[in-house]
Formats: sequence, structure tokens, C-alpha cells
Amino acid sequence: MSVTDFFVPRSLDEALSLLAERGSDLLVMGGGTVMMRMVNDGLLFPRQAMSLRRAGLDGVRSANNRVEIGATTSIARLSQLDAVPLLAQAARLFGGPAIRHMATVGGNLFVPQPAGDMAVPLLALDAEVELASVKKRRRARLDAFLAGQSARADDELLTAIHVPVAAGRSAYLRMGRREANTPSIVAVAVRVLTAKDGTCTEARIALGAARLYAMRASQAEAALVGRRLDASSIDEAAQMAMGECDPFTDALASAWYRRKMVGVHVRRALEQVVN
Amino acid sequence: MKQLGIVGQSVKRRDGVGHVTGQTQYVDDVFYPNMLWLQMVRSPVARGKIRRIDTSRAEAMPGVAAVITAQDVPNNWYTILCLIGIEPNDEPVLAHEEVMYEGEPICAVVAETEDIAREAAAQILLDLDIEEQPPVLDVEYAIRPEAPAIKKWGNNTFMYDGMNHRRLRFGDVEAGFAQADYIVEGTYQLSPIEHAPIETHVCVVKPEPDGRLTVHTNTQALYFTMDNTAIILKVPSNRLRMIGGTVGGGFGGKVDVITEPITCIAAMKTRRPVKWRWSREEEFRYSSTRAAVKMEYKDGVMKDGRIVARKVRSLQDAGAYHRHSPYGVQKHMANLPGPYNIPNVWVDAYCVYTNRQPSSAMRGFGVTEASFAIEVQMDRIARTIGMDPWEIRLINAYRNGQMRPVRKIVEDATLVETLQAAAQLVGHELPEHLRAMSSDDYHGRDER
Amino acid sequence: MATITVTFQLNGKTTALAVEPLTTLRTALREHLHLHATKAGCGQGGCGSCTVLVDGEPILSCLLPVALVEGQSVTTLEGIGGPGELHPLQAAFYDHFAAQCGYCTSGMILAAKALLDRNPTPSREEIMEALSGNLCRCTGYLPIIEAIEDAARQMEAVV
Amino acid sequence: MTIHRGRGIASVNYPTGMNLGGDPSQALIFCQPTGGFSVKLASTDLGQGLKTVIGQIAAETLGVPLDMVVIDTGDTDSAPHCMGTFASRGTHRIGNAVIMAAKEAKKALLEVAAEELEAAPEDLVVADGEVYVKGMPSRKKSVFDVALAAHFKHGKTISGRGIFMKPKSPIDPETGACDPDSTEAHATTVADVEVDDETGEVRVVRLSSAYEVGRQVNPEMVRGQIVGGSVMGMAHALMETVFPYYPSLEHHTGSFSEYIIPTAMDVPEIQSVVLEYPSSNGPYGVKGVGEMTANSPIPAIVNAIYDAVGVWITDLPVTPEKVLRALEQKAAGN
Repeated sequence: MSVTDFFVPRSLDEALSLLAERGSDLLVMGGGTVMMRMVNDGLLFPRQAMSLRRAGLDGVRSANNRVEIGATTSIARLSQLDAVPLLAQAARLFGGPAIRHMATVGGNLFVPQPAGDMAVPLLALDAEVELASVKKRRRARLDAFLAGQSARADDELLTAIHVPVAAGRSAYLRMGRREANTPSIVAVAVRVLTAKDGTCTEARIALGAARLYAMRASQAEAALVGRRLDASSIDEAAQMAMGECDPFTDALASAWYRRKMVGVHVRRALEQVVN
Repeated sequence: MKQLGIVGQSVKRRDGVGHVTGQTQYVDDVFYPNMLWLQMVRSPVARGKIRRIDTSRAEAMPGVAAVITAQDVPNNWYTILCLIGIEPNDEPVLAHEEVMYEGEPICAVVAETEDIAREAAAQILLDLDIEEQPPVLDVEYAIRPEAPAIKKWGNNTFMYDGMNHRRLRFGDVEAGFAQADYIVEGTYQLSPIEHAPIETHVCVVKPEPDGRLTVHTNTQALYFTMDNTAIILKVPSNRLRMIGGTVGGGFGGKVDVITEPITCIAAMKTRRPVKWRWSREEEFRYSSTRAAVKMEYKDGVMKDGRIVARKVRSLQDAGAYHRHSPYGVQKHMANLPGPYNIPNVWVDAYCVYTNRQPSSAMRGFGVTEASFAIEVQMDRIARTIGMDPWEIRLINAYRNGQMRPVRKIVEDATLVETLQAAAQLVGHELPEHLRAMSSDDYHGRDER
Repeated sequence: MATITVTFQLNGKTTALAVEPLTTLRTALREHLHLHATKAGCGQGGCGSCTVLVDGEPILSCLLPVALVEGQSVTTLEGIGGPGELHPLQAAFYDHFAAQCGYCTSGMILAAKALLDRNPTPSREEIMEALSGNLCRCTGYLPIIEAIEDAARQMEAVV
Repeated sequence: MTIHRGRGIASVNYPTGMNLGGDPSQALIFCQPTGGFSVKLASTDLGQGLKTVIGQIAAETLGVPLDMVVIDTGDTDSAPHCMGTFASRGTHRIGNAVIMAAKEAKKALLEVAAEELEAAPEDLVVADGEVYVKGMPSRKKSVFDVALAAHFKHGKTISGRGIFMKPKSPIDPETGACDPDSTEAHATTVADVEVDDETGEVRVVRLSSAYEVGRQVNPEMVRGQIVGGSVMGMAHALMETVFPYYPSLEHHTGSFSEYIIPTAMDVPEIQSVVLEYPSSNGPYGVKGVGEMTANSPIPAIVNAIYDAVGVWITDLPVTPEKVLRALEQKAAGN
């Protein structure tokens, strides 16, 4: 009755063929930190499973002002990624050291909030995800992917994340119930571009643990564009973010508190960018 | 104090090398050839009537060696503190008619591997037919007459000598309040917490050729566990040999006799060694907790800081069954007045049952909760009357020779001395009259 | 019952074993190879008591299928020192009373070893960060932190 | 944002042993032919260090070096009854039982030694593994030689039985009069905290404690209890609950992701002093320092929060959410 097959494909093609052959009964894992926990806890009883750890999907490549991050690149590797400081900073605040070595960035994009932290900096960086099946390859905007509008089909695998080398200043703040290695009460990534006169020309505000999936606070972003980043515009953006988020209650915090913390941390992140 | 030889020396731990090399043997490190694994099927609801337990599909699964239900338990109804006179037996080893909390054990699966046992247990859960009933969760509601009685004796409190609470009566508390310059009140609430030792509950039982059972257990109390297990199994205690003594953290969480009886029955039924290791989820959700306790304090205080009356009402949420709570509430009662000299005291302490995982022993239970309430209350008093928090404690701290509300003479008080030492440690300068105080400065009559 | 064969370096020795396909490294170590220093504290990745080193990096062996360490090098507490030949970290944990119940100790020492191998002179903050995936319920952590600081000094002095 | 600092204190008592007593523990000691002593206990070491401190107490009483004493715990086939390891009773109860057993074994040892040394037993002392005549240190025999002689020449046992029990106190149902404890240890803890008035987060900066625990058998292990208890107490105060919305069953926790306990990164500065006022009934004056160390930090932290921001959070755990709600209510004038 236990697992009869555990596949460790050596290439993407091999992985995709296995998936095409076996369909959605095949449990797919990246780093396995979520799936193996569910197996251990008796929440999943898979008959067949596949790990992508050896499928050649890890690694980081830079070209044409874009960084391509393989789906199974570890969080530990991202924490050393100087080319994308916002991502590196978020990676350093993720889990504990061992989890960072095991968890993969692609896998984490499938993890529900409040544990799917890596989506937050990636949203602020306008990342795209690349998906492949035996038939085709496609790219999707990360926000659409997370919101389920461009979700993974049963025969697809997430293969890479494409991050434009982003201009502007950025900050990442994350709050939990203890200092480290704990799910988020809220995570906030902000990135802003300003003109010479200090006017904000572009703003990205991404929120984790503020909705069932990581989200952009687009009304808050709009509140900044065209204005100087000062106490009043920052306050307004924080208020907008509180209004447009849709937080949930769990063991760590109530929706009421999460909404409050969205406001506080959006403001603090923007203040950090300004100073 | 006389200087001694080896007592007083910081010699290294005897188990230290074993611990740092990983060679200390804990219960989970015990393996026998041909050993089976046990998994529990637990109630999915907080309160309900069991309509049907169907184990047939699970029993037919390859690798399942046995399923154990209430019928396999010789003395299914028990309470662990029967050994110190707590009664009646109120808890089934395995539920068969009704369930009283989410996670209550219903039946056990024994299988060739842990995975198979887990999957078979999940199957039985799917095949289980339970009629859910509304749970009683709030202690204030539970003690009201209109609340449904979840205990067989017809109400929701433990009965102490025919009363639904333990009480302390010392002096005349109403006269104390009448005399007081201030009345200070406060309500204090703790929520249930888990011991969370890194080692979960584990038990390994090996049937021996002579008919005895060798029980490897991480209980904090070997004989207590052995005697309770023997009662449940209806065998003489000498049929059992308990081996333990090395435990990966307990904090009071491993005194409930919660793994050994079932693992023994599984080993007897299959005639094979059996291991039962609790998952972390079981540990959090289904092992007993520290109780939630609600305490209401009302103190009468004089302008000079003397507390002249203290009235306390305390409700302990015992969860579904006794476990150690009836004992804990008695200890709680004795400690609710605090280490202070108060001439008029009134305490009512209730042990209340709800449809929640049972609470039981945990590090300092009975006292931890009281100390929390008392010490915040002391600061409230200090703030109310405008007195320094050090002084309010020092002038009320009990002294050797005084009578405590339980009518025991204080003989080894050092509260004053720890206050003085703590002030010194943090560089807080106490005024001369407080530095001059001592736990021995009471001389047979109350000069205050 | 399906089985797979896995070969890897375990504490410096080539080791091969046949197990069910999704067997975790923790189960392989504890139940097949009978190396019991590695503990089963939660199976959820939450406590760190199953921490071992794979190619020198700390991982949680409860969440790693053993199939994935094929060809890699695994170090457990048994592999770094034993009675009479304690690793400096083990000696320091002993000297500083850094193990009380002992159940987190293996994971703690290996997490610390991964740190010191990479950073022989860590600050206290770096030590605390390196331990952030390992829970201890007994010691309050300070004796563990002090032991690691002491071990780092001892190991530096030898170098 | 403002970070507010505050300080709070709390003083606690802690009773040693089971409430009302009636909780016996036994020990058996026997000497092996070459002078090693085996102490048989059905007691449990769950990390607090029982095997170590009981070894120290046995060696002290017998007068032999620590490494001549083996502590064997945890087998009901070979050890007599012990009520268990809980209620801060281990060192007190089991220590007393071991002293009683060790005295009996020592008496037997001295009787054999008296014959060997041609002296009266009451004139003999045991120290550092040797038996000698008081005032005549050269007239001596090693415990090794005495044990050999006992076994193979005199045919005598060197062994001892010990038990300690405080008789169970009755309790008066009307007044609650009872004798609930054997002895009381005491402590005062000072908590220094910082509170963030925008998030309600509380950071414990420092816990400073003065403990009075009777005689310390092993000071480093007493410190171990104080440090460990300080952190557990801090966690009880600020982090822990299995029912985050008690009395509701919603969001019942099932893992260390939901049930928060501190990691090494959450640990405050911890300092302590220990006073020793020996108890009259504990082994060598021991009171005990097991459970109590987690108690005093809880109210000290709650009081420090009031000192910092002027709100009483009397519903544990003190989550940042509860602090923030209280601050908002205070600001609204409620």
C-alpha cells in the first residue's frame, strides 16, 4: 500500500514524460519540505512520487538585463544572489538554515500563505514564471499565476522564474511571532523608482500573508506614483494597502491584526526606502 | 551552612558524554526484530455518539496485523489517580459509546510498518460513523445548571467531599473588606499550553517467553505507570517489567499512562513486539496540556500597603477527563493566597470539565497559574495605592512563624531575601527600612 | 513491497542499502542503519532534531527521501566523534552543560559544525542565527551558545 | 513608532513535593566485591540531571569518590518503588532516600572495617575511598580491601535500604486546612522589556533573578534550570497556546509552525544569583529548583509591559495583538 515508485528524473524532458505518462496521480516535489511533511503526517498517501531535485532545473543565469532562476534553485543559493538584493534579503529571512538548503524557490511558489514568502519579493520585481509540458512552453506573469488565472496545468511543471534586473530602491520586511524560522504575520516587499525631483515614477508593493495568495497592493502603488515620497503619501499608501488586502485568521494572528500590520509594515518599508 | 565535599561541586553530567555523542539510548532507539507499529484512530469531533466502528476494510489491508477496540481492553474505564484515591473512573482507554474530545482514542491499528498503520488508521476514520453533538467549551457555561452534563455523575465539576469545589476559609474576609481603604480586583486567564519536549511519547512492548511483558517507556513515573497499566490489563503488576529512566524532556507531560496499556494489549494480541511513537501533531493536539485557568481576585488593602483580605474564585478547565486535574486544583487552592501574610482569606477553586483535550500535569501546575495572578495583582495593588512594587511585596511577604491560610506555620520563608538580592542584582537601591527587613523579623505577634 | 537501492558516503564509508522508495534519510539512518543519534522530533521540519550534514550543509533528514542522497556524503553525529575522541564541539557541549535531556543535541552540534566549517570565528548573532532551525526545550539555549563560542575558540587555537 | 521600555518584578514561592505529601521514594544500595557502590532507583532523568545529583549525594554520604558510585535508574525488576519525577520532588525525596540507604550501607561497611582494623566502628571515618581510625590516619584500609574482606572473608553484605515519605496530610473540606508542602523555595525575577506601540510586539531584553533553593547540590545545573526556566517562562508569557482563540477550538495548533516556542534568536540576557538557606528536611538542606524557574518570569514580564505602556494584559499569552488592542482601547479612553 505504500509508495511503489519514486522517480528522480535527470532531465526536464524525462520529468515531463513521466508526468505526461502518469498524470496527476504522480506527486511532484521540489525540495520536498512541504510534501514530505504531509506524507509524514499521514495527510497524503501517494503511490508514486517524483522529485525534481536532479532534473537540472537549478541554477541562476543572467542575460539581457534579466536573471533566470531555475525552479529548483535552493533558497540558500538565492540568499547569496547579489544581482537581486531584494530576493537575497528575503531568502536570508526564510526558515532556518537547513530549510533554506532544502526548499526551492519554484516549490515555494506553490506553498500557501503564510509560508509562501518568496512570492513577495518576486512580485515586487515583476517576475514571470516559465511552465513547460511535453507539448509546449509558456510564460506567465507571477501575479496571474499565483491568483490562479494562469495556474499550472496537470501536465505542466514550473521550470524557471524570470526576473528583470530591476531599477529603483527596494526593501523587504517580514514579521513573525518570533525572530526567525516562523510563518509570516505579514511580509512586505517594496520597490520604487523616483525622478530627479523626487517624484515617484514607479512603485511596487507586494504583500505576503495578507490574502490567501501573495498579492500586489496596486491601489497603494498608485497612491505613490506622481507624488513625492513623504510622510503623507507614504501614509496614504499604507492606508490603501490596508484597504485592499484581504487577510485571514490563523493560529498566529487574526485578520484584524494582519490588516493592521500590513499598514505598519508598508509604511516602515517605504520609510526605509526613502531613508 | 556547612561546607561539604562533592555536594556543592559542579561536577559534569553523568549522561553528558552519551548525550553529546548520540549514544544515550532513548525509548525510540529501541528496536526489536519482527516489531510492529501502532497508530491510533482518534475522534474527529469534540463531542459525539459513536454509531458504528467498522474496522473490516482496514483489517483487510495487506500488512495490518490487528485492530484493537474497547472490547480488547480488560478494564476499559480508568482514572490514573485512583492510586491516590481519586474517583470515580471516568475515562475509557478506548471510546466505544461516546467521545468527549477531538482526538479521543477509539481504536488502534497494528501493522508491519508505520506507514501501513497510518494508512489503515485513516481508513477506519473514513469508515467511522459518529453523531456529532454540540461541545461544552466554556467553563463559566459548564458550571451553570442549564449546561448539559458531560460527566456521568450529572454535572461538570469534580466533587470534593460532596462539594463542587475545594475551599479555603481563614479569618473573616468580609470584615477584612469592610476595614480596607481600597478594594483592588483583577481577573486573570491562562490558555492551555503544551509541554513540547523534543521527544514525543514513545512506548515499545516486547512479549517475553515466560508470559511477561517488557515495557520500554518514557514515562516520568515507572511504578505509577506500571500499576495503572496492570489495573487496566487486569494482570498482576509483576507480569510487567517497566524499563525507562532516560527521557527526552517531560515537563509533566509524561505522567498520564497514555501509551503503555494499549501498546501492551497490542503486543499481547499479536504476540509480537510493538512500537507506538506519537507524532508531533498528536503531541500538540491530543496529549494533555497545562490547564486553562481563570482566576478572579478581590483584595482589601490598607493605605499603608497591608493586604487585609483576599477572596479568590478560580475555575480550572480540566478538559474531558480527570487525569491529574483534581489533584492540581487542590494544590492550586493551597497556593492561591500567595506567599504573603494575609489575615482574612477566602478561596473557591473549581475543577471543571469541558469537551477539550484533557489538561493534566505540567511544570508547576496549580502554582504557576496562581503565581501569575498573584504577582500581577500585587502590581495592580501597588499602582492603585501609589506604592513602589518592591515595597508592597516586602511589607506583605510572609515571615517565619506566621500562620498561612492552610494553617501551617511558615518555617522556611526567604521571599524577603530574594527581593533584596534581586534589587541588588539589577542595581535598584532599596530604602534603608526595606533593606533592614528579614524573613525572621516576625516575633510572635503581628505588630502591624 | 517495492524497494530501491541507494549508495552514498556515510560518515566517510561507502554505504548501500535497499529500502522502500520514499523512505526518508532519517528512517534509513535510524531504522535501517541503526545510527540513533539522529532523532525523530517532529517529522514536520519544525524542530531540527533530525539535522544531519549532506555534502557539508545542514539538512532535515525527516524531509529528505534517502534516494536523493545517492552519491552524496552524509555526516551524522556518530561520524564526528565518539566517547574518548570527542569533537571539540562535543567536548564543549559536555563542559558547558549544553545538553540537558539530550534530544536536540545531535541536531544542535551538527548545525553548529556546519557554521564553524564555513565561518570559524562567528559572532554570537551568527551562532544564534545558525541555530534558528533547531529547538531546545530544556536549556534556554545560552549554554549551547556558550559551548559553541568556546568550541570555536578551541578550534581556532589548534589551527 | 516608539519603543517603550519597562521593568517589572515578581516574587514567587514554590512547594517541594506532591501537594499533601504521601509520595514515597525508595533507594537500594549495595557494595560490589571491589568497593564499587550501585544505587538502584526506579526514578527518571528527564534532563534535569537526577543521575548526577543523586550520585553526588550518595558519594557524599558514603565518603567515597564519585566514580565509585553507579546510579542505575529505570528498571522496575531491579529497583524499588519511586513515585516519579515531577512536583520538584526528585532531589528532595530521592536524595533523602539515598542518604538513608547510604548510611545503612556505610554502617555495614564500618562494621567490617572495624574488625579488619581492630577498632570500634564509631571511631572510624570514611573519606576519599579509605576507612581510617579517627585521629590516626595511618591506621586505614581502602574501601576496596574492606569490601573484598566483607564478601570473601566475613561473608557479610554491605548494603542499605532507604525510603523517604512525608505522610499524607488530611484536608479539612470546610476550611481547607492542610499541610501542603515539605519546604518552600523562593525567587524574585526582574524583567526588562521593550514594547513597540505600533505592533504591540514585546521584546524581553533581560531577565534577572534571585533564587533561594536551599543547598545547591550542583551549582551549574541549578543555573541550567534557571536559564532554561527563564526562557520557558518567557515563552509561556508571550508565545504559547494550543488554543489561540480559547475557549474556541478554532485553529487548534498541530505543529511547531503554529505553536510558537523560542529559538536561540529570541533569548534575552539572563543573569541570576542563588541564595542558600538550607531546609530542615531536605537532603543536606536541599529545597529544589525544578519547576519554579518558569513561574516568576511570567508575571514579571506582564508587569514590565504595564510599566512600559500602561496596559494590563492579564490573558495569557500576551500576543502582540492583545497589546495592540489594549493600546487602542486606552487611546480611545476606555
